[in-house]
This record gives sequence, C-alpha cells and structure tokens, in this order.
Amino acid sequence: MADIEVYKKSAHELALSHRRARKSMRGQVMMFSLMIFLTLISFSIVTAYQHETLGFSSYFTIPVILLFAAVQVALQLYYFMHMNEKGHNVAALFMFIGVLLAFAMLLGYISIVWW
Amino acid sequence: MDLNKKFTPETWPDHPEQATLEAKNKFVGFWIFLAGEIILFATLFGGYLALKNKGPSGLEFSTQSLYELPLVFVMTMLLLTSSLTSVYAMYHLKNYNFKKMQLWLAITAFLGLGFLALEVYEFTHYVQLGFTFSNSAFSSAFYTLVGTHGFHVAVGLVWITLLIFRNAKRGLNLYNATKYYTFSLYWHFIDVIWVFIFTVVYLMGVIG
Amino acid sequence: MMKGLKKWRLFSLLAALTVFLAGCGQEELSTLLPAGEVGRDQFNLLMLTSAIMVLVIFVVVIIYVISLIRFRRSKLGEDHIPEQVEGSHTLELVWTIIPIILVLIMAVPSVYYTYKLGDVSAMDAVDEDGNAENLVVDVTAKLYWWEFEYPDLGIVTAQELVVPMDEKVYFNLIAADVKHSFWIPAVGGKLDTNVENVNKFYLVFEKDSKDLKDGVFYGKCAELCGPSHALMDFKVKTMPRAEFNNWVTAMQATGDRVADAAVSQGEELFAQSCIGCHAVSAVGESGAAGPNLATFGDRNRVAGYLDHTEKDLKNWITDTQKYKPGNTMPSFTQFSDDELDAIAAYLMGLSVEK
Amino acid sequence: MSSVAQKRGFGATVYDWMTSVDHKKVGIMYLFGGLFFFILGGIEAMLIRLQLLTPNNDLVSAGLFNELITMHGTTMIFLAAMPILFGFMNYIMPLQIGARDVAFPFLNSLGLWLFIFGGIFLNLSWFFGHVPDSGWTSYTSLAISSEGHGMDFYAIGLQIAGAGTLIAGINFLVTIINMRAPGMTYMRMPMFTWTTFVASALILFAFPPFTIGLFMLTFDRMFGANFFDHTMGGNTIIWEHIFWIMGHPEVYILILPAFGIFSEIFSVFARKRLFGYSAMVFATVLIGFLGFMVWAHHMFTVGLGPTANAIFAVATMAIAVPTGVKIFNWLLTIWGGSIKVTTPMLYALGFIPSFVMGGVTGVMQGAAPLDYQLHDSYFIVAHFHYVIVGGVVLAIFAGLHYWWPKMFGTMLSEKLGKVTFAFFFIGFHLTFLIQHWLGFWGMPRRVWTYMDGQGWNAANSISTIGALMMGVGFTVLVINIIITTVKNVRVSNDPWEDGRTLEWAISSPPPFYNYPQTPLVRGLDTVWIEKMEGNKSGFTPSEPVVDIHMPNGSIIPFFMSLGLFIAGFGAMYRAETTWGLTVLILGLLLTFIAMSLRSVKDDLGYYVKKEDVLRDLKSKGGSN
Ligand code: HEA
Ligand code: HEA
Ligand SMILES: [Cu+2]
Repeated sequence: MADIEVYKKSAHELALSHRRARKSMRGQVMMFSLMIFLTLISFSIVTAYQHETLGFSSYFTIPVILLFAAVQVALQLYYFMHMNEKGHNVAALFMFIGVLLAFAMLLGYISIVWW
Repeated sequence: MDLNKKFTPETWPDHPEQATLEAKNKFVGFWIFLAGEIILFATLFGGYLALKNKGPSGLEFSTQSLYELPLVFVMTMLLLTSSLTSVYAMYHLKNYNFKKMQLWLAITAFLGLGFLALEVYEFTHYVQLGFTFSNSAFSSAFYTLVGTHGFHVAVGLVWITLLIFRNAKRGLNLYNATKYYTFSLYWHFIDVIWVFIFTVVYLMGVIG
Repeated sequence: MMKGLKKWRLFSLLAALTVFLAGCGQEELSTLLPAGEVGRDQFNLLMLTSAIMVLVIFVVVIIYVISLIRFRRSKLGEDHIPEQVEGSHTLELVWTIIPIILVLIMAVPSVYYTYKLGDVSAMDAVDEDGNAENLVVDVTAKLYWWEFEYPDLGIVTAQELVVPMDEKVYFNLIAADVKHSFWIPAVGGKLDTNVENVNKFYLVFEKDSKDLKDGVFYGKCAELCGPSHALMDFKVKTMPRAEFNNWVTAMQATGDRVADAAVSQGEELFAQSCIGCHAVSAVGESGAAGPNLATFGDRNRVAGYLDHTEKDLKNWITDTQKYKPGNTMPSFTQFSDDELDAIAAYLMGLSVEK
Repeated sequence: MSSVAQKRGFGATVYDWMTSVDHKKVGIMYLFGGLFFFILGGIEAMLIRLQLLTPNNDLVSAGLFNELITMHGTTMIFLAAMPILFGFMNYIMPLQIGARDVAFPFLNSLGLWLFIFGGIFLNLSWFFGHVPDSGWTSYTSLAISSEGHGMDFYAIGLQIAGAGTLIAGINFLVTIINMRAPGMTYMRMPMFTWTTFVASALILFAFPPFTIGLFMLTFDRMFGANFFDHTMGGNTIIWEHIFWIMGHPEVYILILPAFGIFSEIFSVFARKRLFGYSAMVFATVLIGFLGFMVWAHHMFTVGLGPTANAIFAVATMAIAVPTGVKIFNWLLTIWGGSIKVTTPMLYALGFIPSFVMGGVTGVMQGAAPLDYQLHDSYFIVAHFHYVIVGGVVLAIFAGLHYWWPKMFGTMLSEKLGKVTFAFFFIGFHLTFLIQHWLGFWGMPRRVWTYMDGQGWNAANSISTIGALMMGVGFTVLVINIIITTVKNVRVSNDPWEDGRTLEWAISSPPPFYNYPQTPLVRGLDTVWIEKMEGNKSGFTPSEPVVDIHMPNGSIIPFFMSLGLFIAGFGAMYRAETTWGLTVLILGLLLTFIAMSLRSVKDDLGYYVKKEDVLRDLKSKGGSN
C-alpha cells in the first residue's frame, strides 16, 4: 500500500542493525554445523549397526536417529525459519496443531489401528 | 504500492517480508499452507510405513537390499547446505543487498538441482534393477513418498528460477521481498521433510 | 353391551399388540427381536442408550417449548428490549457435567461389551484328543454368494448356514474378491469380510429356526459390493445340537456323491455343464468358483433370494445376469425346455435332510 | 450496480463475473453453483426414493442405482453443501469483520473455478456413460475393481474440487487473522466468523490427507500402482483410514458454519446477546479438535480390534458434551428474549429438535457394540440425514432468507418462505424418522431394491412420500426467489431491524469496496451497541475517507482451473488412446503457463478515489 511509512535509519542505527544481522547469521552457521554433526552421527551409527561393528541394537539406534531428526527439524524451524522471532505466533500455533495431528494420526495407525 | 519506489539500505524496513498488509497476508498464509503440508506428508509416511516391504509372494526387493547410504548421504549434504545458502540469501535480503541475494539464491538452486539429479539417478538405478513403480505395494509407496518430496524440490527450483529472472532488472522492492521470503520458507520446509525421509525411509530401512 | 365393550377392548389390545410387534419388525430379521446372546447384549445396549437419548430429547424439548410460549414478541410487545445477559457459569457447568455423566453411563457398558464380543480366545481351544472344542465356521464372501466351510468337520456348504443352538459358534471371515460384510440381524451384528485379512468373531443362536415364518433366519451382505449387493442374501438354519450332528453326518456321507452321467438326463447335463464350478459333494474344501450344491434341495431360496421353485431355478439358469447383474455365473441358453426340466429336477433332489 | 451491468451487454457482464475477484461476487457464484448442484443431488435423491417406493421396483437398474447414490452423496457433500456454505462465508465473513475483501482475492477466484471445474468434471461422467458407482466412500476393493472410467471421474473430479476447497480454507483463515477492523478482537468476532475460522482450520488439516488418498486411487487405477491391491501387498484399509480422516472432519466442516448461521439468527430474532458467547467459542474449537480424533468410528466393523474400537467409541461420545453446550446456550439465548418468528427464525427453531435427534443417534452409533448392529443399515442413513438435512440444509435455507436482502437488496417473501418451511420440514421428518426403524428391522443401506415380505414396504413408501414433499418445498423456494427477483423491492441497510453485526451497517447490497471507511468495533454485536446508544446508523468509522486500494480482476484463475480440467481427461484416457498423454501434457502446460503469467506479471491493483467514495456516500443520503 501506498501508505507505508518510510523510516530512514541514521548511520548509527544502520550499523547497529547490520551488526545484529551479522550476529544472527553467525548463530545460523553454528546451527548449521550442529545439523551437519547430527546427520553425521545418525549415518555413522546406522552404518555401524549395518556392519555390526559396535553391537548397537535397533532398539537403541532407531530412537536415537528419530530424536536427532526431531532436533534438526526444531533447529530448522526455529533458526532457519525464524520461528524464534516474534510475530510468529500464528505460524507456531498452526505448525503445532499440524505436528500434533500428524503425530496422533501416525501413532494411531502404528499402534492400534494398523494390521 | 508504488513499484518505482526505490529503497536504500537506510530506508529498507527491518522486516521487509511483513511490511505491507499484502505481505503479511502472504507470510501468514504461507505458514498455514506449510502446516497443511505437514499432514500431507504425514499421510504419505503413514502409507509408506504400512506398506514397507509388502509385496506379492516372493518379493525380491527389501529396504535392506535396496537402499544405499552413501548416495543418500551426499544428497542429504547437498540439501542441508542449500538450506544454509538460502539463509544467506535472506541475510542479504534484510540488508538490501540485491546482487548478493540473487547470487546466494542461484547457489541454492544449483545445490537443489544437484540433489534432484542424484534422486533421478537413484530412481533410474532402481528401475533398472527391476524395482519399478508397479513392482509391489512397497515400490508404489516408496516412489510416491520420496517422489512427492522430489516434486516439491522441482517446484521450488522452477519457482526460484522464475523469481531470479523476473526480478533481475527490477531489483528489490516490497512487492517481491515477500516472494523471496516465502520461497526460503518453502525451501527450508523441504529440508525438514527430507530429514524425516532420510531418517525414516533410508536409515530405518537399512536397519530393517 | 358389556360383552361388546369387552370384545372391543380385547380387540384394541390385540391391535395395539400387533402394532407394537410390527414396530419390532419380523422375527427372522429384526434386531429388535434378538435370537441369541450377542444380539441380546446389543439390544440391551440399544435400550440403555435409547432411554438416555429420549431423556435428552425430552429435556431439550421442554426448555424449548416453554421459551417459545413465554417469550414471544407478540406477547411482550414490539418495543420490548430484553436484558442482554452474557451467560451463566453455574448453568454452563450444569450442562457440561450432566452430559459427561450420561456419556460415562454409556461408555462403561460400551467398552465392556466391546471386549466381550471381541473375545475369540477360545476359538482354537482343543480338548485332550486334539479335537476342537468349539464349532468354527470359515465364511468366504464372494461376488453375491456365501461359502461356509466347517474345517473341523471336513464339510462345505453355501448360501445356507447351518448351526447348532445354544453354544458359541466362531466365525473366520474373509472375502474372495471385493469387500463384503457378514450380518445376521436377528442374531447379532456384524463384521466385515475384508480381502486381506481374516476377521474373527462369535455368535450364539438361541432360537430354533423351524418356528420362523420361512424356517430360516435372514442374513445380509452389509457392504456395497457391486450391482447385486442388494441380492446377496443368505439364510441361517439353527437346530438343537443333536439334530445338527445328524446333519453333519448326512453331509459327510455325501463324500462319494458325484454327478454320474449314467443315472439320469439331468445328472448327465449337470456333469457336462455345471460340475466345473459347482460341487455336489459336501465333503472337501472351500474355494470353488460356484456355490456347493450338495444341499440344494433343502434350501429356501434360489440364488439367495428367488423363490425355491423349479420355475425360478430354470429362469435363473437361463438368464443369470437378469436376476443378479454382475454375478460371475454365465447364462445357459443352449438347453431345451426338457433339458432344463431335467436339470432342475436333479438339483431339487440334492438333499441331505430327506 | 446491476443497471450498469445491464447496459454493458451480456458478454461483458459474463466476462466481468468470470474475472471477478470481489469476494461478494465470488460468494454469489459459490452460492448459485452450489444450489445448482443441490438440485442435481436432489433429483438423484428423488430417483433413489422413487426406486425404493415399492419392493422389487425396477424404475432404475441395479448399476444405475449405485451410480445414483454415489453421485448423490458426493454431489451433496462436496459440491452442494460445502460450496453453498463457502458462498455465505465469502460474502458475509469479510463484512462481519469490517474488511474490504478477503486476504487473497486472486486465490479466492481460483478456489471458485477449481470447484466449478471439478464439479463439472465429476458430473460429465453422466454424459460419458461411466459414472462413479462405489458409494461416496469409494472403499477401495470395489473402487479398484469397478470397471470403466467412473471411479476415475470421482478421483480426478474431487481432486480438482478439493484443491479449491483447501485454497478457500487457507484464504478464510488468513482473512480472519489479518484483516479484522480496528477493535475487532478475536473475542468480539461474530459467531459465524468464528465457525468459519474453525471450519477453515479443519479444511486445512483434513483435505491434504484426502489429496494423498485420491492420488493413491488415481495411481492405482491409471498408473499401475499397488496401494490397494492386496495381491501385490497393498492394503485396502489404508484407504478407509484416509477417507475417514478427511470424512469425519468434513461433516464438522459442514455443521460448524451451520451452527454459526443459527447463532446469528437466534440472537437477532430473540433480540438478545448470544448466551455464553465464550463457551460457544470454546465449544466450537473443541468440536473441531475432537473431530480429528474419532475417524475410526466409521470403521467399528472393519475388525480393528477391541482396543481401537473402545478408544474411538469413548472419544466419539465425548463430542456430545461440547455440542450439548451449544444446544443449551441457544436455548438460553431465546429464553428471556423477545422471539419474532420470521422465516429464518422458523428454520432455526426447526433445527434444534431435528439436530438433537440426529446428534443423539450419532452417539448411539458411537457405542461400538451397538454399532455392530447399526452400521451400514438404514439407521445410519437416518442419522446422517437428520444431522445434515436437519442441521446443514436447514441452515442453508435459513441463511438464504436471512442474508438474501443483504446480498441482493430485496426481501424474499416471508409467506412463501413459511410455505417452503412447512413442506420441507414435515417432508424431512416423514422421510427420515421411519428409516431408523428400517435399520432396526434389518434393512441394509445401499440396496437398489428389496424383496417383498420383509416388512419394509410401508415404511419405504412413507419415506418416499416425505421425500417428494421436500421436493415440493424446494420448488416453492425456487419460485420465491424468482418472484422476489422480478418484483425487486429495495430494502434498507438493516431490513430485519434488529441486526447486530457489522454487515447490517452498510447498504444492501454493499458497494464493491464494502466500507467507505473502515469501521471501529466497540464490542461484541457492535452495531447493536451503537444502536442502543442512539447512533441510528450503527456505525462508527475508524478513519477518515481516504483512497481505497482494490485488487484487479483476472481471467487467470479460470484458465488455471481449465488446464487441470483438460489434463484430467488426458490422464483418464492416457492408457487407451494415443491422444491421452498429449492432452494431459497440454492441460498441465496451460495451468503452468497461467501460473507463470501470474507470478511474472506485476499486479498491484488500483485505487478508488476518495472523491468517488464521498459521492457514493452522498447519493445514499449520507446514511453512514
Ligand atoms: C453434518 C454432519 C454430521 C454431524 C454433525 C454428525 C455428528 C455426529 N455423528 Fe455422524 N455421520 C455423518 C454426518 C454427521 N454426523 C455422516 C454423513 C455419516 C455416514 C457416512 C457414511 O457412512 O456414508 C455419519 C456416520 C456416523 C457414524 C458411523 C456409523 C456407521 O457407519 O456405523 C457414527 C458413529 O459413531 C457417527 C457419530 C456421530 C456423533 C457422535 C456425532 C456428534 O457430533 C453429535 C453430537 C450432538 C448431540 C449428541 C446432540 C446435542 C447434545 C446434547 C443435547 C447434549 C446431551 C447429549 C448426550 C449426553 C447424548 N456418525
Ligand atoms: C449434504 C448432504 C446430503 C443431503 C442434503 C441429502 C439429501 C437427501 N438425501 Fe441423501 N445421502 C447423502 C448426503 C445427503 N443427502 C450421502 C452422503 C449419502 C450416502 C451415499 C452413499 O451411500 O454412498 C446419502 C444417501 C441417501 C439415501 C440412501 C441410499 C442408499 O443407501 O441406498 C437416501 C434414501 O432415501 C437419501 C435420500 C435423500 C433425500 C430424500 C434427500 C433430500 O433432503 C433432498 C432434498 C432436495 C431437494 C428436495 C431438491 C430436489 C429438487 C427438485 C425436486 C427439482 C426441483 C427443481 C427446480 C424447481 C428447478 N440419501
Ligand atoms: Cu463421523
């Protein structure tokens, strides 16, 4: 719309916002390395399981890789997709309901209604 | 909105993706759409889990004999990295640095293309082995789940290519900032789904 | 005068009774006249829930009617502005809690019966000699007909289920082509016959079907399965255990029955044209393309629903698609009238009860 | 407005409607599209009932009967009831929150055209002679083995229409979240807006699974997949789950907006604030949520095992509680009010006992062991027509009478309205009450005929007579609409005189930009508050008159939908013809090109000049 108020930042404010952005970008890169790390672990323990080197049981491996997947997803959502920032209430609400229903549905399938 | 309005880094708003009502609508609408996509993929995962390794008697293919982790690992790395590059693009969007943003988006697209090429390679490889779409219930479920994700990647690629070319001359403005931003949301979401695919389909498939 | 009045009273009582009984439907297929334990459990649940529902409707209607009478604008005047009440926490609490209680009253027996009716643990029980303790019937639903196999007795029949009274009869249900559903309304309902897995449940038959109008209970297919879904009826004969044992023996004795071309013209024609799909011996296994006809003469219906007469039988043989669209039996138009008579006579003679 | 349109010539008018992105025009098109399909579905219902009039009837053949019930169910649910409700949502909801349009006008039009083309696609099956015939539930063992292209029409037609539904749902959600007028907090939103919100959220989460289910069906039937072929390892029960995960929320998608319509009507014609507003909101949300947790109650007899049956039975019964809260709140709304029995109110009053009767039979079916007897019998048919016709259809008729003056600026005849009600209401109970007993007496549903001598004859005849009465009632409604339109007596802003929500504060019909000035909302039932405080217009602006930004119309949605429509035929005939694949590709290409055009072209809308708005205001006598 035409009536966007254009606010001109002072040089100082501009510098500040750039600094903030850079800082948050550094955070993103950190999170990225964490994701890569988790992925690596997941692949390694499954490979280890495959080659029966370390004697991992599937009861250990499967929950762990699922947990790692959940963590990665949370990182993506909260950092890369900025759900940690404000103004995301609606987004968070709908994503939560979505996840909840998806979870309930899958749980229902797998545990009680699927043969 | 005046399209010709030129911004400078000083006048560029902090949240360009939500600066107008139209932009806010798109922003909220896209998130809501993604929430629907969660359920869509959950249904696919449900179907896949139910039909995993199910086929006619004498089914020759199983998750354990079929999947190859090294390839999947490379694909995963490509897609994860492309997620980071699109974060860089958004970083430059906020800083009103159009050129760099386009550059990072192009890199993102290339990584995505690499991913897609590997997926096509994987599928053709399986088909050559005889694991076709009609081979069994398992094969149908596998191709549909992974293929739907692949289709999303392809859509994303077309989308970003159009955006990059369309705006090359126009530069950044409040009208297209949201378009870029929703693309990046979409791209991250594709990554989220992939995380579950490589975990539930491939890693858990290899375990058995 | 007095007498006339009495008569009139008696008459009206009778009338009321028939209306009431008609309100319950017909004995051979009404869920309101349950003829076995399972159906009775379900009927009791029906009565309980109906009572609660009537109560709910009653309460709602009372409030509704009173407010309609009391608060009409025509009574209150055109300018009346009622007080704008926001709500009432007490009232809201009341109409949240009372329904919760009502729901709980229904939920407890529902859960109880769900487990009770789902309990098939005794199905595979065997006595010391390794014989099955309970009667098990394997039901296969096929496009518009039903096959009943008694695996422990080594016999097969079709279209008419024969069962003993006053004991649990266990069923294994499956469909051979598309999904159907197995339902004997008067005895208890109902379980789907899926294509990919066997469903198990039990029924108890407590009434002798001899006393019914047609001498049988009606069974229905309750899942849309194609054009002739409506015609996929079957019948159930119940009898005391001793009679049932006799029936089983007679069935087992048909083991060496074959359609012998030398005996009669009808048998010869049957051996040429029909034997590929229809067996005439009840001994064997399920899985035939057409219904087993060993007891055809004892049956109550042709093709599950037509009158059991030679005329209907001949009509059926010559034009199966007219009577059951979409069924898998071809029509036999090549027979002459004499030949048809012969086949019909032969089939009507296939019996184990006479 | 309409006089201008007439001067412009027929072609231009049609083009104007085809390209319109105005939520009011889109709403009207939804409404009439839905009514058209309602008549189709109604004619199918009449044929069903006529076939069942007597035993051994052969008015229609067995195969045709299955096609009729399938198309009746599918048409009524997806193409009649839902679109008509979308029509109301589209037209009324933005007015109620004081917005000038929906959040995505372009997508709104796209949703409409997807619905229309999907509906046409499905119904073209009649002309191709391959009609869906596996029931509206399309259980897959039958749907997979069904010959011809009937089920393909079902799968693709619903896929297209379903995409439109999803788009509409998202659009409504965003509209309500982002575009409420100043002061319109969530807890001041009219009940109809709230139910629109929750129903849209249900659409958001219920339709994606169905999309997947339909794709699986399409792939199985047309592209050689094996999801539902058990000989290849497939599993037909997956379809049943997916269908009901959509199907159960779907029935609440229908009933919640109906609840919303009645909530408005009760408080207007009882002149009283909705009793327990916050409890009503909470109950709506709770019903929506529980709606996702009960899908397996349609599958009690599938053999899922006692544990699953028990859990779903209890969850199902739980829904009675929030629904009861709503019923009693309505009762307490009219209690102590000043009830004026207008036609809309008549429908609302008819709704309460009818819906309660349908609802309680639902709870009976929720008792799993009892449902073993009731499932797939006529008892079920009775239940769902009681809730759907006694709830949704009565709401649609009520809404038509209630909002007709707002939408078309002229009042439907009250007298004819009451005649319609009498025929329809009596006919409805006559048709469906007796069906409960048919179910008890062992009559399965979906039977094309029944033998004599089972004691079902009289009841079936009564049922058919009732259905014909409904037909008469509906015909009177159509006559009413025609007469009213011809007479065209104009009405004021607030023809019911007791309007409480914002839509009654602007002219009937509203100008295309809705509000000359965005309103300021001062509480629940803001117009009522204003009127009570002596502000006759019921309206307080929140801004001076300024230029108004409006979206441009566009023909692109039409072509996007057309492309999918064409592609559908290609997909269907791909295997057996040489042209199939080409048509499939061409259709998709058309859609794709239309989409790209949309995204490449800048479309920034236009402005209504302040002076024009002021002039409009003056010519209306400065009423607001
Ligand atoms: C608008 C549509 C609509 C609505 C609102 C409902 C509402 C409900 N439905 Fe219904 N239903 C359908 C449409 C609808 N249904 C359709 C179309 C089918 C068949 C599909 C097919 O197979 O083709 C179906 C089938 C169906 C079945 C499956 C039956 C079977 O096939 O075996 C069941 C089983 O539990 C069920 C239950 C319920 C329940 C518990 C409610 C509840 O929401 C009702 C709640 C309301 C009340 C209970 C009344 C008011 C409450 C009070 C006054 C409080 C006090 C009450 C008590 C304590 C009981 N429905
Ligand atoms: C929104 C949903 C909806 C609505 C409104 C209706 C409305 C009606 N339905 Fe039905 N129905 C279903 C949804 C609905 N239905 C579903 C989902 C099924 C299950 C399908 C399946 O098994 O797969 C079903 C099944 C079904 C059956 C069971 C079929 C069977 O199992 O064999 C029957 C039988 O009586 C029936 C009857 C009716 C009748 C008489 C109406 C009436 O209320 C109709 C009223 C309509 C009118 C009165 C309009 C008539 C129009 C005219 C008369 C023309 C006039 C024209 C002009 C003036 C221009 N419906
Ligand atoms: Cu339901």
